[in-house]
Amino acid sequence: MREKTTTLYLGPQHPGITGNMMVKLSLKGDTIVKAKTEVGYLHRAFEKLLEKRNWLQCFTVMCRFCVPEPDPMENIYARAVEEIEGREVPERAKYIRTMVLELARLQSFLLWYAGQNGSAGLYTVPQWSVGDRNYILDLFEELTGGRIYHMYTWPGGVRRDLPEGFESRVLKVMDYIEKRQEDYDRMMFDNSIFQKRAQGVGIINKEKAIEWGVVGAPLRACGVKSDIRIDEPYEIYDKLDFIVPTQEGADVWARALVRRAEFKQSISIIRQIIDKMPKGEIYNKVPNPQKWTLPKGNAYVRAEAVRGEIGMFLQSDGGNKPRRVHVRGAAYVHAVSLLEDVLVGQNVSDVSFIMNSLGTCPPEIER
Amino acid sequence: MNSLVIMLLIYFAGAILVYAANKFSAVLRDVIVVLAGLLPVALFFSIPAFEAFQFRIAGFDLFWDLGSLAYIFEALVVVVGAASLVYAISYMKGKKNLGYFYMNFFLSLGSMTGILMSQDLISFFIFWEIMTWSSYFIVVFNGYKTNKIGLTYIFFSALGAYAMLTAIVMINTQTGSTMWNDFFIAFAGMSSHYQLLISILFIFGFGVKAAMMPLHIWAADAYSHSPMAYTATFSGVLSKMGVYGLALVMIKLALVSNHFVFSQVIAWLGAVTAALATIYALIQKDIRKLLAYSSVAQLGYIITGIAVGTAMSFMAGIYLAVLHGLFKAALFMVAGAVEKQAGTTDMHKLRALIRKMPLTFITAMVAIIALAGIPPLGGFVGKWMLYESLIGSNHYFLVIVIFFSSTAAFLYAYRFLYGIFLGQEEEEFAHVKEAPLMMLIPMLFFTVLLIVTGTFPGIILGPVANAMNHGMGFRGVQWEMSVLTNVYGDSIHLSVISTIVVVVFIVFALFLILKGRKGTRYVTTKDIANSGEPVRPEDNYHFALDFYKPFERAMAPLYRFKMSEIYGNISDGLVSFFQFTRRLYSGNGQTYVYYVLLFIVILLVFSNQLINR
Amino acid sequence: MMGDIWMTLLGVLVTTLLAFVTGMFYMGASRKITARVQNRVGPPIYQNFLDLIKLQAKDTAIHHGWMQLLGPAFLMVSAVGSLMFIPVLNKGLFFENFTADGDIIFLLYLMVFGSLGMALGAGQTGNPNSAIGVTRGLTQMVGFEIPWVMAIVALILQYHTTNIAEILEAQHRSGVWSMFANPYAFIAALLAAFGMFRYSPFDIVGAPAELASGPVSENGGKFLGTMMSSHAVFAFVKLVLYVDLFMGGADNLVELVIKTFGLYLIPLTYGMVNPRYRTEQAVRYFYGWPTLFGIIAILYAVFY
Amino acid sequence: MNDKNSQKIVDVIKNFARKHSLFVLAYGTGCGAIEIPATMTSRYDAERFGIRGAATPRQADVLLITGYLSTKTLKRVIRTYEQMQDPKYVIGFGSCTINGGMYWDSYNTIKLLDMYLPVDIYINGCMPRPEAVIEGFIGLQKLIAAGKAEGAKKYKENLDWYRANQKKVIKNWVMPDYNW
Amino acid sequence: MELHKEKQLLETLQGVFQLKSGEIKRRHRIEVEVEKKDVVPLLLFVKEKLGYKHLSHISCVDWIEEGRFELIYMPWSHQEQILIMVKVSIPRDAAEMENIDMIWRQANTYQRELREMFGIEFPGFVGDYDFILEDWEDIPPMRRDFDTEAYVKDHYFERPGREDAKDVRTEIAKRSGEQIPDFAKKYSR
Repeated sequence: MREKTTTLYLGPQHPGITGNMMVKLSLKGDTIVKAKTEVGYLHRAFEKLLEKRNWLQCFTVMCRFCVPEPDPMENIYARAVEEIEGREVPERAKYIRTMVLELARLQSFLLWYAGQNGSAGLYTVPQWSVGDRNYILDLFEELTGGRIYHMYTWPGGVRRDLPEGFESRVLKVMDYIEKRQEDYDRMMFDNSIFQKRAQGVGIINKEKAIEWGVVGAPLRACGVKSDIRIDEPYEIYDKLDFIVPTQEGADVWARALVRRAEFKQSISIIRQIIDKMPKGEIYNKVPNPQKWTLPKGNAYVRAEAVRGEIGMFLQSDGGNKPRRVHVRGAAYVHAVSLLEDVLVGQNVSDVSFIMNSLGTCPPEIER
Repeated sequence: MNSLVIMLLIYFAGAILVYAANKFSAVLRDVIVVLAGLLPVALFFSIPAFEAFQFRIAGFDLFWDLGSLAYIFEALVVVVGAASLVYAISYMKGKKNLGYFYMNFFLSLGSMTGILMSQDLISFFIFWEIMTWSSYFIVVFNGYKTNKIGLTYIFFSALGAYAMLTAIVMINTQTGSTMWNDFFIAFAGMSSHYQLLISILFIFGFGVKAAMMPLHIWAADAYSHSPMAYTATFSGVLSKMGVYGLALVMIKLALVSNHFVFSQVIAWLGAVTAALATIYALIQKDIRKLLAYSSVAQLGYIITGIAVGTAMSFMAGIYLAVLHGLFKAALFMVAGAVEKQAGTTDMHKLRALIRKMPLTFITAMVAIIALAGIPPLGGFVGKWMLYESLIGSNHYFLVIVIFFSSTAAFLYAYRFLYGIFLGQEEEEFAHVKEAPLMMLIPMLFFTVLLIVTGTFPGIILGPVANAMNHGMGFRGVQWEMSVLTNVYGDSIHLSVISTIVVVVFIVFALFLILKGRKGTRYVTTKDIANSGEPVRPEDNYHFALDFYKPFERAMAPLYRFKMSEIYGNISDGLVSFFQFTRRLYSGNGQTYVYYVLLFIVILLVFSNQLINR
Repeated sequence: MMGDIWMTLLGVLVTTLLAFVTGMFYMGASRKITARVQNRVGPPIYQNFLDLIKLQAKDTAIHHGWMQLLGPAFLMVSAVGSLMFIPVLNKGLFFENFTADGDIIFLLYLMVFGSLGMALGAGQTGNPNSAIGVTRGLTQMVGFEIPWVMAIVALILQYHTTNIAEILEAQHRSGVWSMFANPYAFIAALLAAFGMFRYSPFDIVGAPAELASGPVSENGGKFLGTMMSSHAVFAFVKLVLYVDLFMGGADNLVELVIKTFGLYLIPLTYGMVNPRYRTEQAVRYFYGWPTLFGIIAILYAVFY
Repeated sequence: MNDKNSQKIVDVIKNFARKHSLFVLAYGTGCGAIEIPATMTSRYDAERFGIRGAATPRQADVLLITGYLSTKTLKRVIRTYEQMQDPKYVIGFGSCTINGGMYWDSYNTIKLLDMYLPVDIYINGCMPRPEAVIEGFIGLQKLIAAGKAEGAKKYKENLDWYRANQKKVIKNWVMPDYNW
Repeated sequence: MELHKEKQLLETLQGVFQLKSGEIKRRHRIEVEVEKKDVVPLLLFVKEKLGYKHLSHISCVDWIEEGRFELIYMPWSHQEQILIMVKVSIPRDAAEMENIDMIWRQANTYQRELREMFGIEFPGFVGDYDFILEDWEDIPPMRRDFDTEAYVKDHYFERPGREDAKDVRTEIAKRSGEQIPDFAKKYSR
């Protein structure tokens, strides 16, 4: 009869968990002495399925890798294929792709507002932000036909041109969201209780962040200026003018501030894109999908999603199907080993809060 | 023959007989234990009035008579004593040296009776010493591990006794008499220095037994390490001897009315005792320790009630003292039953005995409800009177402190019930059975008693009021069977409250039981909503470690006292009272001496200027 | 004599029904108002009744032992019991019930009765979420009870009575509501009420994202339903108590509804715009300003 | 009074309440979970139909299977479903619950949800829009009002069949018995 | 485009290690192939000496025809902004690779996945065996010789397709008595 710590399962069926995963907490009081994450509840064996699909069929699967933010996945697949094949992308397509990526970032930020506040018990912000997110999804729907899964960015360009007057509608939504940002500021960032909850919680300092390979906002929140869009510019990011916000706090609050600043940057980026959007073709025609083969070779392509760096390793063996597709999700490190480390010593009340601030997203971990 | 003497004789004869009988037969011993335990009860309640008994021995006049206040405590002694003895038969079964144990048990019961009936200081002191030593022998009954605890206990008791002896000698030199009454009368005429010194010495002596704030160090360990059958009496009754003495000193010497600040200090000490002991109680992991700290806290209320000294607060104090005797005896019996049946009293290990020991649970629940002061049980009556009297006598900040500790008491009350009886069921305790009948009877007896006294507190309040009107110097103290009235003239009818509570409870309980009876099913605690995960055998779903961690974090400054006390040096102790108390656990006798001296100095400093107002 | 008993019974039933219906509508209204703040239409105002019927109409109910089975009954005792001792309207305008015994300190304790019983029920489920929720709830209680008691002590000192009906009378006699006569007590009590109503930021007991609804996580069907109705009654009890103590009671039901609902909106709207505290932060909050106001209230009552 | 008629009236009231008060278990089993926030929040506001979230299975009425179920999740879903209390409903959400959808050849996801759990209503699409979700709920409400949503009863009656199917997929079956 | 940073790095690596091959793929990317024994020294070298602190990815390709697994380690430098793809081939039977858990903490997760999905053992590596799959009894599923379709046929049910080839939209409309608007008709088959 030895003294046992209490086991508390957070997830898979739990209102506080992000997606479908599980964190097994060992508690002493309500302090966590050990945390163990378990993933795999969402394993669909995409990478296996892709070995059986041809290059165009693969494209439809890509968006399903990560549900909250599918477009970067499509984008990196398209770019990986282009890199192996050496296919050129028209300039206008690049602009549209960048715009789609940034719109996806915006909607993902809004979803993150919802998660971060929902886990802290401020239920008004989720209601607002998920509601506002619908405006961006409307734009997607108009552009691509789908709200969540777009299947829009394909190798060689994009699937459709912008509808008429789309730019003005995008700008309108941008104006609206920028206006709403003030509301979120009042509700969330100026709220002393939110600050009290977020400050000093879930600290990942600079040394630890680099050691564990943290990416995205958590890395920037501890003062490392790292952003794939700047470090390794893709699409037209090198032609755009934006900054990479950083903070020094390294806690949940710093991450929130970083994301807030990035949110503003995204709006400005979209405005710049619409300003500079050239005319022209939107795709280079791909061959008959059944006969479409790629030369033997590999590519590793990365992009910056809201949760951080995502990457795709694509290996072609010269046939009409990929030999191997391997996706590196942004949360791959955050949600498994890092989370186990960060949660130790924290309070039960902060688990969901920290998970949201790290941007854990199980579907891209287990694929 | 005088019935008082008979009672005394029964106890002392029981002590000898049981020791002798133990040599021959266990059955005979048990029979004697039960007889000698129950006879005084019959005797006590069958005799309407006790005559005084006076004799002269070795040049001292000894005068025995049961005062009206002592009557209440004597009732507690015989009832709780008898119940504990009956309980002990089952509880102590299979232990060694039982004759020795029972002998000391009877000796302490007899000595308590003696204390209560002593009207002279000599026999009072002698009985006091017998009580101290007999209880000490039981404290160290459980083997050498308890030696240090016993040492602390006997050290404090001895200091208290010497203080008392000094006071008695001083009284004798001043008045030339050894009678309490002569002392009470002569006290008013003494010089204020003597008044002060004698009061302090007496309060010191009684405060040790009543586990008053700075003198409570021994209590938690001693209560928790003596056999539970005795602790029921030890914490329930023996500590009340200190309360009895304090009541005599505070009220009879008119300390309250004459030395306002002095009584304030004691009242605040009581309140601080209550608050600190409560917050220490709720971080304990051993149920005996929890109950021990809880006893200290409850004694804090009682001391406050007595020290404030208005009619109502005094009544509340004595009422709480009696009730504490009842429910704490019941709770220690529960702890004993759990220890006996489950083999441990560690709340980190115990779990979910409710289905195994339902009757024990009911006892525990009723006693805990009484302890927490939740209507309709008796604790509420005492708490209510205490609050009303404190507010009525303008002790509004005292009432906040008391209320804080009483609210925090819910925490350890719940901890106690949860820690033993609730939570996740475990294979380890599958074999546990309900406590044996002989243990259940006293427990259920207290359960019934607590329920009755909750609705009809007059059973206790009557004698208390009687004592206050006759002998304690209060005038016109009113009481009613089940109506409480405060100083503002507002009253509450306890019978109405009890009726409403019971009726509403029964209505909804029936509703819950009967509605959809077919679809209502019991499932084991292994079938919990575990976030969708199947319950795995290797995991532990019982929440026990650091139960009140959030509370500890919120109250970190208060707990920090304790932490700094461990590492603090002696100079810190001089600065802070609380920091200093921690040193006492060091087991270093010298520290204790410093400490006791310091306490006296502080009391002197506090009271000297004020007493001469 | 017989008539008296029937009258009493009628009073009990009518009062309970009034409290229940009002409480349910308040809860419905709170959902509706929350929805409006959140840019939604929200459920109909009678939605809670449907929820309740649905819960009571559940075919199966699973429990882990009789303590859990009876847990909601304890809650009901606390809710309905306290209701009996609180004057709903001013003297003589409504059933008296047992307001003659409506002692405020007694009520303080009776109101705890249910939580403790419920906590025992939650404890028996063996669900760690429940146990952690209970510890949080009790810890928070130690927080908010202090300013609340301070406010009450201030009132008692001011009006020299502990009877709620008497306090109500005294307010009428002086013609000043005690929220104006002793504003500090009112503020302290109001801040304590945030904790008592358990809206955000003090909804730490059942915090869904943290504890999956905490103590009630094993309760469904009739247990949850009974709890829900007891919450409705209890919300009414607390509101009426506040109105009686601080706002001079009410002369008719309309006034009562206006006052209580106005009061109800304060914690509700505060909760809508605030995330929840951690447990220790909540306790520290109560020991900050609310307690300071409580001390001022007592001193004010003494020296006034 | 005619007992049968009164029973009928009670049933109508019961079904009316059940229909308008659906507590959906917060369990995002698959990618469809992303549209649940949208359905619940301000634009689509499912709460106006009495649909709201429930934190634990004991409190919930509706188990929303939001998309594909991996075998690992299926075990938890079955556990969760069995902990829910009658009457309970299952909504299969998305094409992948109907026939496997785009995961038809995945070794880790089940293809036909109704072989493992009694599905009351399916919502198709990949993924279904919030409007479709709400329509699915309304369809469920219609079924409940008509007294036809008896998945739980079906499950109880054919428990052996369901168990056999479930055990075919879930190798390590250690779970408490289901008896209500 | 200037690629001198990449060139310089490649030269450095060639100077220190025996590379089987090394090429600059494009800006920010160089690819080197080394022997198995050189992998850990190389990774340690680039991390400690050259500042490649961030391990972006570890991937594996199953070249079943050649009987080898190809592991690709991809460290990235925040300063240099170059990602090195370090390729190494290991035999497919009794696949075993050195553990680099202690070089990069996050390699832990990757190695758990590789062990589970490809059956590559990492001696000295501590980590739970079950990562994504639960109670998996077949061969590691990401190996090329694992036939997912056969597995599915074996383990899961299949809903038979419809034979009639009727249009779903019109059928539903017919069932619920709903009118299909004209503009929608052209999308129906």
